[in-house]
Amino acid sequence: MAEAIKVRKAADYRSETKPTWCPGCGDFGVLSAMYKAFAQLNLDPKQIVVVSGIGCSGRLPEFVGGYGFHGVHGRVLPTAMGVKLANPELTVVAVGGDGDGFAIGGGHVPHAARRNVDITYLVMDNQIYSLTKGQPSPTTPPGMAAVRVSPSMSKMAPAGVHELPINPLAMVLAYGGSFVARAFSSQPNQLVELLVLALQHRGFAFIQAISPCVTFYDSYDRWKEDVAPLPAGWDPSSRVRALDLALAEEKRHLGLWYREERPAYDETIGAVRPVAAAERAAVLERLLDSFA
Amino acid sequence: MAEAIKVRKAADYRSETKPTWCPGCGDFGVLSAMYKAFAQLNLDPKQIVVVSGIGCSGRLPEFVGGYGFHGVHGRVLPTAMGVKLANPELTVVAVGGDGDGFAIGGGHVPHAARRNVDITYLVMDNQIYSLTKGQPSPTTPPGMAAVRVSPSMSKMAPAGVHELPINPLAMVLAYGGSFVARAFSSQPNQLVELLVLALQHRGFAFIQAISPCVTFYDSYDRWKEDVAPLPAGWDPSSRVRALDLALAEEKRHLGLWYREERPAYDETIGAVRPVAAAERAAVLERLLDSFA
Amino acid sequence: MAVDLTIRVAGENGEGLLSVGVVASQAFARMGLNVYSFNTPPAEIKGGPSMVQLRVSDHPVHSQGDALDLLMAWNQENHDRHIGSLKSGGLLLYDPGECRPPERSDVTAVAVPLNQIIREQIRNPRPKNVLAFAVLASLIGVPRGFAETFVRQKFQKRADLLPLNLTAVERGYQFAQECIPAAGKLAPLAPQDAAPRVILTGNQAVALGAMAAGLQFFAGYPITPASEIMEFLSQHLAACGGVVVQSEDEISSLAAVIGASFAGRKAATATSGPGLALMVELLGLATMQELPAVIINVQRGGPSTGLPTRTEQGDLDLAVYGRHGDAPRIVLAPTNVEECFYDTMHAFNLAEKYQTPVILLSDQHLAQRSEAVPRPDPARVPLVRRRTVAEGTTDFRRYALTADGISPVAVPGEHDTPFVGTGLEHDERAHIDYSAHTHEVMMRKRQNKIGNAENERGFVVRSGPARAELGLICWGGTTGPVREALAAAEQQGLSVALLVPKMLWPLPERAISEFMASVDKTVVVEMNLSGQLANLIQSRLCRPVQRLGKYSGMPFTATEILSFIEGAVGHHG
Amino acid sequence: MAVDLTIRVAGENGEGLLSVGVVASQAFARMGLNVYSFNTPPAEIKGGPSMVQLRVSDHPVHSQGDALDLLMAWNQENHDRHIGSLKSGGLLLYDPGECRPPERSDVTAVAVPLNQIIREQIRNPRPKNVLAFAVLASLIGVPRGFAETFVRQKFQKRADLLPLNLTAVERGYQFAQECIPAAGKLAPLAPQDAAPRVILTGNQAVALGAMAAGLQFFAGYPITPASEIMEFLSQHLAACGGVVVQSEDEISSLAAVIGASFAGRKAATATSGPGLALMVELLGLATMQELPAVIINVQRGGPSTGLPTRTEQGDLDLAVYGRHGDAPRIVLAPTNVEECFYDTMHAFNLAEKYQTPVILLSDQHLAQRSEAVPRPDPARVPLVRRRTVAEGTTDFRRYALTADGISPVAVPGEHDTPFVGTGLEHDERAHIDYSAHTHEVMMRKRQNKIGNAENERGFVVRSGPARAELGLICWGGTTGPVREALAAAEQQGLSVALLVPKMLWPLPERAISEFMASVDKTVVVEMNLSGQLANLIQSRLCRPVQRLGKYSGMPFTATEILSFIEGAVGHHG
Ligand SMILES: Cc1ncc(C[n+]2csc(CCOP(=O)(O)OP(=O)(O)O)c2C)c(N)n1
Ligand SMILES: Cc1ncc(C[n+]2csc(CCOP(=O)(O)OP(=O)(O)O)c2C)c(N)n1
Ligand code: SF4
Ligand code: SF4
Ligand SMILES: [Mg+2]
Ligand SMILES: [Mg+2]
Repeated sequence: MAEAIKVRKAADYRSETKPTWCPGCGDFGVLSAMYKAFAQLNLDPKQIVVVSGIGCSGRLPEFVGGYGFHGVHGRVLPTAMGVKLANPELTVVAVGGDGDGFAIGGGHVPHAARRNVDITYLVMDNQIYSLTKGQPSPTTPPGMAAVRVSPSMSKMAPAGVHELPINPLAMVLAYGGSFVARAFSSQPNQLVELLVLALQHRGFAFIQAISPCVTFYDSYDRWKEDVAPLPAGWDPSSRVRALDLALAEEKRHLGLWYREERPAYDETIGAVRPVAAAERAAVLERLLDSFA
Repeated sequence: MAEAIKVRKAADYRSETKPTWCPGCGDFGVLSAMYKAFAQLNLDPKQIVVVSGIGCSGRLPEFVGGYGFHGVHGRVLPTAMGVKLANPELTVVAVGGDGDGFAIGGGHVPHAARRNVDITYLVMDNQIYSLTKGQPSPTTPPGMAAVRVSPSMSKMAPAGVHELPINPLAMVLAYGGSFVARAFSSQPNQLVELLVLALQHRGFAFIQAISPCVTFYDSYDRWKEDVAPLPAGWDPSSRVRALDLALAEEKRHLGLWYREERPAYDETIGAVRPVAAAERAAVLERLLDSFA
Repeated sequence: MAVDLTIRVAGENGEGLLSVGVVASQAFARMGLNVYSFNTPPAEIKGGPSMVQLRVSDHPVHSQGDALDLLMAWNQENHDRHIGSLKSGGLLLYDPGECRPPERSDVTAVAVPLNQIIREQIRNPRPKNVLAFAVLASLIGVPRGFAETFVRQKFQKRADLLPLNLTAVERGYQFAQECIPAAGKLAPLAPQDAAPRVILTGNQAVALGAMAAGLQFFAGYPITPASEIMEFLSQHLAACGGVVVQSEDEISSLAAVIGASFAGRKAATATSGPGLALMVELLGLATMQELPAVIINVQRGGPSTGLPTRTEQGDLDLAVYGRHGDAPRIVLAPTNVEECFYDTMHAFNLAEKYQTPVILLSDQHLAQRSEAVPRPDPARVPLVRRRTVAEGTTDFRRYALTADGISPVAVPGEHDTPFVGTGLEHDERAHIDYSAHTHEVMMRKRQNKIGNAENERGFVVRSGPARAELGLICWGGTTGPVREALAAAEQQGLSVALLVPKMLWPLPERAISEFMASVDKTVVVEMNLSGQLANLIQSRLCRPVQRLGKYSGMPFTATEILSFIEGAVGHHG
Repeated sequence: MAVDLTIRVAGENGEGLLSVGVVASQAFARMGLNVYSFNTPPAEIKGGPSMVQLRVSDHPVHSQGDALDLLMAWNQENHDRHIGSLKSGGLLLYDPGECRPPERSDVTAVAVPLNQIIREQIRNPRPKNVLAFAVLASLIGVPRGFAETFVRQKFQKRADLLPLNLTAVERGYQFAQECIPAAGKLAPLAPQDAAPRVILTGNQAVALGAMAAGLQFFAGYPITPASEIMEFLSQHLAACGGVVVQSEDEISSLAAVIGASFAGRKAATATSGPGLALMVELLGLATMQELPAVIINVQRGGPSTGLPTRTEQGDLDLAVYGRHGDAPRIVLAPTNVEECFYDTMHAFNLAEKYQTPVILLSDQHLAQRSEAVPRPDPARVPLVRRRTVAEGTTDFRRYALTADGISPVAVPGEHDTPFVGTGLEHDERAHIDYSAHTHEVMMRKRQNKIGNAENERGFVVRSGPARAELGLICWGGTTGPVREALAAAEQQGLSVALLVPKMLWPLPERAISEFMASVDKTVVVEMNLSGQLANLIQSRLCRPVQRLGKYSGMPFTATEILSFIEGAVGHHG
């Protein structure tokens, strides 16, 4: 059947639900970048599944006009893996916050990375637990006097946070992630570009999207100072170089840090494929024979 | 009261329970190294708590004549943290297997490392789930034809394991671990040495102890080929160098990979300290005043 | 009759609305009045309609109140949302700059141009909350001098803001006195000469109770509506020699608590349904190793992520039965803010005495509302510490089979009798043992030990006549409105009695059975759909109970329960 | 009377002992005999005393048997452990090289020098299992030709080992015929002309049933005694277009299953108590999002890590009540290996039909023993797939309020009606909604939908007379021995009936209530301490039941139950 190929615009990916985020929240930038990336790739909304956990960031799928799954806190990666292996035709995007991804959900990241599950994982990193009103997260920097901080944070850490923050890029690189990038929600063009690359990447594509929370940890000013592009001529093919930079960087470098081609999980362990009832029946009979 | 200082021998740390491991199991080497390390430091058994999860390796505390805590699968690190913060005078050793530590328990490792909880964490890595009879673990290498492998493994991974194995040293280095080492249960002297250093280290000391399983994944022969000391003159003060080696090593290097001094968690957030009832009462009254 | 006012202020979240409640509650409480206040946070973090409700009375109040005596609406949307709740003859204060003239003719409507006063007379938006407070305070008869003194104390540490806020008090009083017609004035509440009071939320009372009980180690993970417990302890526990860890998830929280308890300390965590669900495996370990641990569970609307900011009593089944294998534990539920303090102390005592996890069930409404309560006295509950091995014991048996099932424990660093605790079945010496005999004996030990806790006194409260037509049973946060309904029903001469079990597991079977024998019909009132306590009672006593459930996310009102009672026994009256 | 032999072989683990059981079971089953075999693995991985027990009969057998007709002891330690279980008049075969001459005079003792034959005649230790099998086969009348054919088939793919094993068969038969006195010969079992049979463990039957039901996605984490399900599927599911993931923990397993189900596939996981405990939060999500999922839980001794290699029925409470908030689901329990196949198929059908998680409760003994069962016929259970949105629907409402509470679902990639599933409360369109009305309506929708499953037919089985003095109720793995005891009691003329609910939630209240009305006294028989099904029944029906519990880690024997029955009704007989 010859069907005219529909060309979709960013607005076509908007759902009927208006975002409930605070005005100025970084997550708006991420959302609109996602609309644009989907439009650039002209994805069919019925083939998109955006999976999320719990957090302000976790509300994102509600605002996207494709399929969405708003699950429980911290389980976005295994859920997304289930979706992808169940139907490898789908474009599966996992999103969530720094708490969702690196605290309660931190145990799932190494395994999604080493399996090379073919999904895009975008973490909206605001360095705080926002939905629960501002407790420190695994990425909260130890010194934070200069920025506006929530009452919860100052209650939780009256003398400041003592833990070394985790280093998401270094971690995912050490896990064997095959696509590692960082973006800033206030630089939407780059985020769109990286999202497009991530969606095209066959395997586990990780994007740390800096996405400040204006209400509980307003760090826009700091970030504007802090970010920088990757060094000129950066070659994203060396894991060792990327790791070295992740450990040593003084500014937070934005861009595609690392990419490699490696078979995706649905290729190595296979994915669900439709099978005729008769075929299944034959397999079963053979198996039963072996127990006779 | 003048009390003669008791000098303890390795045998003094043996419990009344005879190890139940298979003859030849690598865990025996770990156990006897632990006895020796305790003896070298002349630790008082009543001040020792060995915490473990579930697995063949998790049975170790039973065979040590100090306090022991055999908990549930994967929770050894937060449990050990609780013990340590509750009483910072105690020597707390966490032990377990590669499955316990890097699969179900993998989410706790980054946080123990970045907090710098003052415990020694020794993983008996046999690259397999032994207690459950031989399924692949996060450290199982993809190619394994040359070694004797369990029926469970060949059932679970009829065409071999497809996941990239995790890289425990790289991971813990990326997490900000302050003491990172590797040993081999068949080279007990080095293990004793490293254990002594780890026990003396103020902070999170991680030892990957290669400890083959003779029953489900007999890899002794491979390991004998595979291990090598760290390069001559290795300087354990560079995290970047250690990480680079961890990503690139061809042989598995044994020794102290990395060490740094950083305040331990019981120093930064404090530990439980005994407080007189009157002091507590006074605090409470002050607090209640603030609600009047 | 006693004076009893229910007041609601409704506006946009983020306009200082919630602090009107805080300021007013504190002021009224200082006057010796009883105060019960709560608010509904909006779904959004910022903005969205929001309200705070205060009930103020010169006699004790047990619920949030029902039809409003006074509604203050800050804008049209909030006027429209709440006007239906104002009782006929009530007082409506509305901001004429933000609302159209109201339509209800059965209420007294008075325009209070809050924003205009702020704009023109104060010239700073911040003290809008104090202005609103002053208007209300004036209307219910708080002397102006008192209000001023109070505001001075409140802003003690913010000298820069004090003058503005004092002006707000002045303008508020002035406006109320000059512009509100006599018809609008409320029955004035006279200052009372009451015992010293504090204003606490349930979460604060729990945290204070834990400190009073000797809490030394707390680990938790943020979750609505329990986070305030951890936040409070983070600020204050260190002063008592304790430590608070915000851990990476709830599993790790309970693991750390169990570790700290193994090391001999009093340890606790606090969470809500989703977090409790994650703790199920470790709860079994605590039962198996016989380790004290206190788990505070602040229930919210379920299932799943559910309604995080709403209330429900849906986690009783999980608290009692959330374990694989027969792993008994103790479950408590305080019924009001004051009991949150004392019952938390009891929870620690029971945990230590019985060497067991104790789950304390609170709920969102109980946890986040505030009440003026008699100042808690920690000395009322003597502290218990776990039974430890006697000095010089050589033949130490960690799980010695004793008459009461409780075995002395050794503490690392303290006792010279090390042992290895394990979640595998074990014998008296804590040695792993799968034999049928050991398993049977140890299963009974653990079961009987907890069963004995039924004999603890003070965990069942009965009220009403010795014999009654109708017997109500309720638990936890439902108790307040039920008590009020009961009082009203008694005044109507209706024959109703009430039983409140505060220990829900082991179920106080004897007390419940006696109660049921003393009434013609028993109805269990609880905020859930399936009737979780009702099911527990039927399962233990095999006697049918009726159920009155509510599962809307909102607490019962006394009126709802009263009308149920009237329907059930009214036809005789 | 029918022939029915219970045989035990006891030796050191690792000597090929367990394979004696496998070989013998298969051979006997091929003869058309009924076989029921089980073994107790030792606590250690290697070594340690171990045993395998076979019950062989020409009529159906439902339990492992009780007092032994034949004991073969490979060494002294194992002789000593098991000799007490040999019935008076039974046959003891002992290896005289390893055991002292036996002392019991009420049994026939025959020395069978297994190790000597191996050493001197076969000169290779490997075929010790086949040698032992041959001795046993000869004794119970298996024709030698049959045994040889069988061994030939068995070693088809190991031509190198075949001659050795054939020699072992020869020596075994020879020894039995020449050296075992007539007194030692057992009543010979004649080959039967039976329907085709397969020998399966419960775990294998579950895995096969899942495949027959159309399982497409499985994620699991190894745990005793459930791992074999995942291992089996790893080998075979791909051939049916499915995928198996060994995930990093149980939480991730269920999350992946839920994701795959959202994507429209039939998905399942399998675990044991500690794993189920970890899945509690996600189970609530599946209920809230109304997603099909099958969770197989193979119960083991609890609480906590408990007794991983022993059996118990201690997870019923967790299966039914392990959720925060009122989150109903369906719970099934097959009673024998054959039902493991069919009920797993039903579990998938119910999950799809009701869009709900279904927990299937097996137990260690049921899962790991093997039974010769009639070859399963997948066509007996027509497959169900979830109701999906009709072609061309424009006004799609994922949670449409329908009469039966079941709403059509849209599947990503398949339907042009995307929606966002959420664990927060939501309206018909799946939009987040915290309003009281929506919550109430949706709570009832979910509850009533599952409640309707009580009307599913075929999940309650009644046997015995229409009226009886004693009514037994049991579930799951306890059913086999209860059935046997019932048959024996009927033969004694005792008045006993039996009801077996295979659906435990929603509880088949009507059927149970009718059953209880038809008997004078009801006793619930189950392998746990607290009487979990008994409590459920009392909680729903408010009628007292008695309890017969066992919690030793070992399954009931028919004799235990029979003597209970005799005690309960015998005095009339
Ligand atoms: C099991 C469980 N524990 C805790 C919570 C409460 N909770 C909801 S979101 C959240 C953290 C939010 O932080 P983050 O993931 O960084 O998202 P953000 O709101 O900052 O976007 C927490 C702790 C929960 N919903 N479930
Ligand atoms: C929650 C839970 N899931 C699964 C298990 C089963 N289990 C016990 S030990 C183990 C893994 C053992 O592997 P590893 O940690 O490497 O220890 P090893 O036996 O190899 O020393 C598993 C999966 C369990 N006890 N608890
Ligand atoms: S609280 Fe912070 S993260 Fe949440 S919506 Fe508001 S600005 Fe965004
Ligand atoms: S099975 Fe392997 S790991 Fe376990 S005790 Fe035996 S050799 Fe050691
Ligand atoms: Mg965040
Ligand atoms: Mg291992």
